[in-house]
Amino acid sequence: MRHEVRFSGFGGQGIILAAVILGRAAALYDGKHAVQTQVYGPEARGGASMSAVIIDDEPILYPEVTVPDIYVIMSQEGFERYGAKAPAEAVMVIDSDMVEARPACRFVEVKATSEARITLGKVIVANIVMLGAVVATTGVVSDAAIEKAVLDSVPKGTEKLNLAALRKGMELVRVKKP
Amino acid sequence: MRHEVRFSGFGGQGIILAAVILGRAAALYDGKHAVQTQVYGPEARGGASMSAVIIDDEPILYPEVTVPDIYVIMSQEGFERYGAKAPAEAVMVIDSDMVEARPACRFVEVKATSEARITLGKVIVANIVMLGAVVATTGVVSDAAIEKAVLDSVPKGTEKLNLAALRKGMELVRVKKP
Amino acid sequence: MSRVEFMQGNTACAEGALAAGCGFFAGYPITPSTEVAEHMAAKLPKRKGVFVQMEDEIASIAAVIGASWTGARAMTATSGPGFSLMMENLGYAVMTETPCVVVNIQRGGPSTGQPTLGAQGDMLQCRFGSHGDYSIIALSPSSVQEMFELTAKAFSLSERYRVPAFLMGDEIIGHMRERLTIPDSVEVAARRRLEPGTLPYTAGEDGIPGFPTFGQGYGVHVTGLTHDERGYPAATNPRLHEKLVMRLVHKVESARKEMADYVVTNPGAEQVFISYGAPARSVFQLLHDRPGEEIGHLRLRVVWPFPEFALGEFPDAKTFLVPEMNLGQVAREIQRHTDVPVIPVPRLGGDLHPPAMLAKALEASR
Amino acid sequence: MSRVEFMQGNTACAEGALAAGCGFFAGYPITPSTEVAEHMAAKLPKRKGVFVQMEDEIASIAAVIGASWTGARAMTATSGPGFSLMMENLGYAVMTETPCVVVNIQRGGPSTGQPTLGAQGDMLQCRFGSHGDYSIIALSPSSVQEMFELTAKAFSLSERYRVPAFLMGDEIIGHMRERLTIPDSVEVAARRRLEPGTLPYTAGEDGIPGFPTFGQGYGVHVTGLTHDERGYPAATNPRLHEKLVMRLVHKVESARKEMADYVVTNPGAEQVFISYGAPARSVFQLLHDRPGEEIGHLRLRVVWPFPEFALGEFPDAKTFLVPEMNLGQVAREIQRHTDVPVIPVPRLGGDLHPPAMLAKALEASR
Amino acid sequence: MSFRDWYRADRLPTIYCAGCGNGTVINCALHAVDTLGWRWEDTIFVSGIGCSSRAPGYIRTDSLHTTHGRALAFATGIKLARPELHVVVFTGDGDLAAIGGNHFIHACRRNVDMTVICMNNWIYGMTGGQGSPTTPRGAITTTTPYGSGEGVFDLSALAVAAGANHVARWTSYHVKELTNAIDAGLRTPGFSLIEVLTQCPTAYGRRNKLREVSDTIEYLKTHAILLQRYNRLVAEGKPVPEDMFTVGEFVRRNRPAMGVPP
Amino acid sequence: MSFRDWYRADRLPTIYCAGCGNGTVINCALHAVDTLGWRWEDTIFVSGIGCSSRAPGYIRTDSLHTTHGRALAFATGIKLARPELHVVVFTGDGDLAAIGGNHFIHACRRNVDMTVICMNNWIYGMTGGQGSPTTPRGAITTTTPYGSGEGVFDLSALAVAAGANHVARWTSYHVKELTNAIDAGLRTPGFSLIEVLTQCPTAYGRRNKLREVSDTIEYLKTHAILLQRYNRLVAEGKPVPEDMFTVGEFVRRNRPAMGVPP
Amino acid sequence: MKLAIDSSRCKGCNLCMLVCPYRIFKEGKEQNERGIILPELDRPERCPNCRLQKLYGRTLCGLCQMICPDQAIRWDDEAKNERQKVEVEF
Amino acid sequence: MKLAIDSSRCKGCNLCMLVCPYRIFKEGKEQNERGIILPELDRPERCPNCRLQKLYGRTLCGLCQMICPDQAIRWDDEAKNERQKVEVEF
Ligand SMILES: Cc1ncc(C[n+]2csc(CCOP(=O)(O)OP(=O)(O)O)c2C)c(N)n1
Ligand SMILES: Cc1ncc(C[n+]2csc(CCOP(=O)(O)OP(=O)(O)O)c2C)c(N)n1
Ligand code: SF4
Ligand code: SF4
Ligand code: SF4
Ligand code: SF4
Ligand code: SF4
Ligand code: SF4
Ligand SMILES: [Mg+2]
Ligand SMILES: [Mg+2]
Repeated sequence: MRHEVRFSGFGGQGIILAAVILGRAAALYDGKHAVQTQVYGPEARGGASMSAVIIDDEPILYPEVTVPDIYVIMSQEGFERYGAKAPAEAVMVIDSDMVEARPACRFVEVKATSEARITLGKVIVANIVMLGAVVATTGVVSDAAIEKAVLDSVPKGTEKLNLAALRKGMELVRVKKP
Repeated sequence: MRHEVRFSGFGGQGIILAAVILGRAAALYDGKHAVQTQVYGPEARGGASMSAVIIDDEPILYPEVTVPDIYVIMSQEGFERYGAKAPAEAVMVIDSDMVEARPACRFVEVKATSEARITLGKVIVANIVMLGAVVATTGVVSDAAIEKAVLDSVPKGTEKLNLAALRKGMELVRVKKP
Repeated sequence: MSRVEFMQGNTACAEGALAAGCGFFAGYPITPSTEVAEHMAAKLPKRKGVFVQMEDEIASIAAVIGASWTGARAMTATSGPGFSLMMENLGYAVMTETPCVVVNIQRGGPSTGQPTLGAQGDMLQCRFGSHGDYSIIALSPSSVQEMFELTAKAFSLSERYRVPAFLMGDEIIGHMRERLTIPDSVEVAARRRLEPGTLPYTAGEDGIPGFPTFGQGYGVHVTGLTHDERGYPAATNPRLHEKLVMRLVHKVESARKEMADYVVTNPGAEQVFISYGAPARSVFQLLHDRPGEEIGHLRLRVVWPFPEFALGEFPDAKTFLVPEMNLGQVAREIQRHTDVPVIPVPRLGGDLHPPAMLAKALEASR
Repeated sequence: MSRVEFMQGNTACAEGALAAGCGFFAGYPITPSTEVAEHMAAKLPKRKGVFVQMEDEIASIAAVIGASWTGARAMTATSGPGFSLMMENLGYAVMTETPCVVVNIQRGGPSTGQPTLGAQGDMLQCRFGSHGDYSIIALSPSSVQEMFELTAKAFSLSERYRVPAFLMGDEIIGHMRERLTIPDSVEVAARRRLEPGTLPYTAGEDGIPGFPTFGQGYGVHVTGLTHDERGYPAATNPRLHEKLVMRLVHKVESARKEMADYVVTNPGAEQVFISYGAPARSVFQLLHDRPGEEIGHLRLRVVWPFPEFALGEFPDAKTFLVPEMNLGQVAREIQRHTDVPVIPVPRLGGDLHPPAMLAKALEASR
Repeated sequence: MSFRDWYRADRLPTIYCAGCGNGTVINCALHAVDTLGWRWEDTIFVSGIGCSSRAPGYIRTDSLHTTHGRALAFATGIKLARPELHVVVFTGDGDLAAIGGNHFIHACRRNVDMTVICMNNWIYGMTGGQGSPTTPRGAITTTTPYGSGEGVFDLSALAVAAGANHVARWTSYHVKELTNAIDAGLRTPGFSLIEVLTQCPTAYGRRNKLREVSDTIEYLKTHAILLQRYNRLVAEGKPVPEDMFTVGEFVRRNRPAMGVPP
Repeated sequence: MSFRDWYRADRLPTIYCAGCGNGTVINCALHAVDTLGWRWEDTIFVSGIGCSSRAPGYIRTDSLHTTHGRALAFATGIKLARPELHVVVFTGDGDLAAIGGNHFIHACRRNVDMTVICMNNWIYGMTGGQGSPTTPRGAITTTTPYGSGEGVFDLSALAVAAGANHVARWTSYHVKELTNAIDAGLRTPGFSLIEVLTQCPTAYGRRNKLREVSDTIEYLKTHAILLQRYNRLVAEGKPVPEDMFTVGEFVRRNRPAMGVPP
Repeated sequence: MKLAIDSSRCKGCNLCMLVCPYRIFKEGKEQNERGIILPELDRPERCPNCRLQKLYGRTLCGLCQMICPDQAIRWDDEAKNERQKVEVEF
Repeated sequence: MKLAIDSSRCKGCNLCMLVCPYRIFKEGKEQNERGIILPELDRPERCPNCRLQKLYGRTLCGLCQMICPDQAIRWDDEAKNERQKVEVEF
């Protein structure tokens, strides 16, 4: 089963790191195949940032994202550029602190930024909160895999914080699921 | 009738100028076709210098010299590199001040360098003396043409000297011809 | 009244440029092209033109492009190593649609190779030597007279199509002296000015936008980045890039017929030589020496864009023989366009194909 | 034990070089290749290797060549504009038979074009971009794993044949992350040393002379001028030049079979895709999505020297479809070698051919 | 007219990162050009490639955004072909002094009549933060992960040695002095270099303990020492702190120049 | 061993014109290398393209005759890859300072441990006499038929400004001083430039009233002024004739260098 | 004249804050739709340029405008009848 | 030791003439087969290097050899019994 996950937000939110971690989790710890790509370019500096991960049980042949089925949106502009046209079958995880709009598809709201700032004390882990949320929502990779991937992707000394953020994200979603 | 004239000597003797003047005479004043070529390259500096002129009544198609029928040789090294293999049917005009060897073909000896130095007072016109000699020997261009070509090729103020040199060369040969 | 001279090919090239109204020359000396620059250095200042010797070939072509944007007809001249250095900025000229003429008096390569001997080894380089896809114009003279004429024509084509035009000469023609007739005046197409109110990179049907000369209030932005019709960078829009590159290629390729300039001899022949530049002289000689035989000759004066339809001028052709002073560079292109066997007759080393060599190739191909 | 990573193509390329024993990297940053240099900057110093950022790309390839003469396995990495600047010194590497690996992570051209998007527009440039006639080796990876493997292989081929080897990647593969398995060790051919008593440019049957490493008492003179077997300049001897250039070309072209590296799928097919680099991924997808149909696929991992005999692997071929992220550059080469219709499927703009686009081309060609 | 009228409003905001000094430098340059009364129709901005080199694209005059490092060679062509046009070049430390170093010293030598404004941010900004010829020893960049170990160019000193008629250095903090220096450059016939030390928070600051924009501004403010004062200290044998850099006018002279309008 | 043993006897005589100063400079360089006791097996000569750049081809060591202007970049690769090798570069004014100017200033900046000997004959000799960046104002060359109108590089001053550890200038007349200066360069860790003003009777002298070899030698002899003497004159406010050039050691310092053997 | 920050241009770098001698710019609090926190203006009518630009016919001080790297600071003409409360601080 | 000019290398530039403090080199008269006029030696035994090189074990003066751009000047060992007439000038 091929999943296409699209992450978007603005520069500095760690959109790309989140995507890499997800890809890593799938490819190294879940025995799946994964391709991670991202948008480069000077435009990426100020404005919207985007990265995508394709995860599949079979080898990934065509590596470009066609129709994502999972969206992770962390800014209003990111929503407008990369999320607004999400098809009805998709699922979107939204940082509701940052995004006003809501899509036509199924979506989950996560107050990732404020949770990161207030509960965890570091706004920069909002992306990991989102990652936890998306894994909990979709199960696109296993919990064990994402934990391992987070652990070996974050700077030394920040493992605990990031793990807490990941779990916080999972929890926020699971709480919602009745 | 295609004539191929090969000039050779060492750098500084004006070998190339002589060839250009001959070509000019043919192309501009005798209504013939002419192609002048020369050897380039760092080697040309110290050692032998070579230039060739092809003169024909018809347009010159293939512009490279194949078997010259006229040789103008002004140094021993020039003789060795470019004149030694002259075919029997050729004619060679030799500066006998500079060249020890003699070819198997018909040849005319001209003391061009000493004539230039002693009679004309300027060793640098030895090449023009040779030019006079070759025209007188072969008639490859007309006397009028070569005179005009000399006149418009030499530095201003030296016309007389060069004309004298040209005539001297002609004279030296004509004297020899019985 | 026209003037008659006995002149070197390189000097004739410079004279052709001057006759075509070239007012700016920037260059860097290199054997065997240097005489072009030297003649321009002597002549341009007397005509209120500008000659400047730059610090290298990269700077030379850059200065030429800069000057061209002020409206000047601008040129540089070089040979292999310098030509290689120009590749990046030539791509810039293509992308920005800057008229300019680049003379390459080819010498033996690769690398420093044979600085003083002739070759035609840069024919594919001038076509493909810069990164990315593009098209250019290249002309190859076979005589001193053509050094003059085709240089002037290069200006005409470059100005009209807003694409670099290459005079792909060689040391043999560049260094030989022959009679040259210099006409009183030479007609050269002028670049079309940008209509006020039109966006600077909006092109008409022919794909060629009008030219917004600097200093005339157009306020145009010129960039080597992929740009929209305003000239503004738009380097992440795939379809815009596609459209731009397609237009740049198309404006040249679609004018192949208009630009074509070739000479056909014996169209009924079964064996046909295809030549350009110096080797044409060997073919001339061969045909002259064998008056009885019907041997065809297609001589290209414009090599790029390649006039593939010219092959059709020889409906009975059974073989195309392609003498080149390289390992068969244009022969490769010919092979793409015909089922008739194409036989490269390569000659390396700096001297022309002796006619006997062509005769041998002719026999062998029968 | 081999290591498994989730890695970017560019980083995998650097890892491939390190695995192949690359001890010297000189480069100049340029998008989208910069990560190759950055990874080397981080890794080489820890292995007693040398990383140096030069003042430009001309200097980068020059330093690489210099280092190679001391015996080092040396590499640089760049993209279009920088690649264009390297053309002169690449010719020097060819002429002096200097092993070196040049990575080109292709981006949209011409000129500055699309710095952050992928292309394959430099495939003919790497073959013909320097002046004069010559041959080189070029490899094109289609996955992150191949970025690693083919970089290592590029070293192997370059060392063995003493000719520059190009890793012609593209932004898509260069920037994507995939799983990469790094083996414990990689086998790389070593350059053969010059036998004492042999002249430095005397070549055996394979046309490849032994290598006289600097600093070992060979007292060799290395020049880009045409040279004799002693290595001494001999730039005015036509036949010597001819012989030298023919050897340089021949040693590569005659080893086409030895070097060939391609993957054949469905040899019995009538419709055959030929691909290299990123577009292979689109072809994979198409074939996967249409399991019932017999569609052929020839995937080239070594593009130059072109393995024309590989076309023969598809004896029933009725059309060759060639999807490239350029206007049909390798398609031109294919056209030279076959009477089967060759249909370029060009894609410009930076994104891959969607499989549907290939399907359409397939239908259209039926 | 104000300097703001020289901008292409339809292209703002720029692609520059928040707090990038380039915008400030453009303001100062346009202010100088504007108050001098130059007409935009007669003024050409030229640049190479880099963040700094994007500047001409935001200015409404004719402008040529060329290839990396080559701006001065293109500009030379423009200026020699039409000396009546004013030519101003925007460039960066990488563009001017790494790949473009040769055109730099030769334009100085020829003393071509143009004004070159170099945003020296000690880094390659556009490509994401590699070392440049002005990267300080020890600084961390993506290509000097263990600290830069190469020598550092003094761009102004190079320009003086190479023959430029006018050379000055200021910073993006010193907006008034910078504007005046550019004004002097525009007025001086011949080649003028105005080197501007500029903050690049994204590619340089972030990795070198100057994370906030204000950190670099503070650095520029506190480490600049006026040339005259520096010379006085040296003459008096007094110590000058190692990490200070001189600002001010290094040379203003009248050597023969090329491309000066008749 | 004598310096004569460093030549490839089988390649002599050189292609140089009679009276060309290049041969003298090579003598001095080989003498310095020889007396220092360097082994030819460990010494690499590198050059670009030009008459001067043909020098390595006459020397029996390993040698790399590269592309025009790029010698220093090639040499940098050699030296960084194997610092234990000695690297000496022969170059010309055109090779080093025209097309090669960027590699020149960057090799100085990096202070790569090598010795560069530049035969500055004020002209492009190899290509037949075009102007170079050191061609004096007013001089006639084939590309300046009405007299050169461009500024002139002071190569030594540029090297100092760019960061070289050792810079000296002499002439082909001053064979002893030149040999000593080269010796100092060879000994100094880091980059060393020895600029040698040299006669080119063929391409320069002939057109500039220095027809005889002895004319240029006479010129070099009478117009050289020792740096120390020049400085004294200037300090004393005494006039220095306009057309004199300084010779001597311009700098010898100990900045951090690259490629120094461990 | 009225000092204004163009919210479509400002990137929130706070350089204006660093240079204004009157401390007219204060750190903002609200993120706008582009994720940017604009500085806030503290009694901008204190700015000499607001008060005296018209009078002198040229820009006074102007430091904030000159340093603003995003051309986001401008002075607008005020509606004719708008009152100005000027409090000069020493 | 005996001073000698290698006629296969000398290009006749006369630089040796310019530098020899003993004026041992004189302008030549005869052109050789390559068109070159070699300088002539005037009592070369006066050269200190001829006399004393062996004694000091190193090159003395040597100016001519060092400046000779064509490596044409050398000192040959003399045949054992060859007599030397030394005339030192002051
Ligand atoms: C020939 C070439 N090489 C490399 C590049 C990639 N490149 C673009 S900008 C840049 C560096 C710019 O540095 P600088 O001039 O300091 O500008 P900044 O971005 O710091 O303002 C580089 C290396 C290029 N565009 N062209
Ligand atoms: C890229 C390139 N451009 C130009 C040339 C031609 N060229 C060869 S030598 C030379 C000038 C050499 O001048 P210089 O370094 O002063 O050496 P000299 O001959 O005076 O000793 C030039 C322009 C070349 N070989 N390569
Ligand atoms: S990367 Fe640096 S120089 Fe470039 S826009 Fe950002 S802050 Fe400015
Ligand atoms: S041209 Fe000049 S530099 Fe070259 S060999 Fe002759 S004299 Fe020497
Ligand atoms: S300086 Fe400009 S961009 Fe920065 S915060 Fe102030 S108004 Fe906004
Ligand atoms: S003009 Fe000066 S006083 Fe007024 S707001 Fe700006 S910085 Fe403050
Ligand atoms: S210096 Fe040497 S080459 Fe010149 S004349 Fe004397 S011996 Fe001959
Ligand atoms: S060594 Fe000295 S004294 Fe002896 S011949 Fe030579 S220059 Fe004269
Ligand atoms: Mg910078
Ligand atoms: Mg020189």
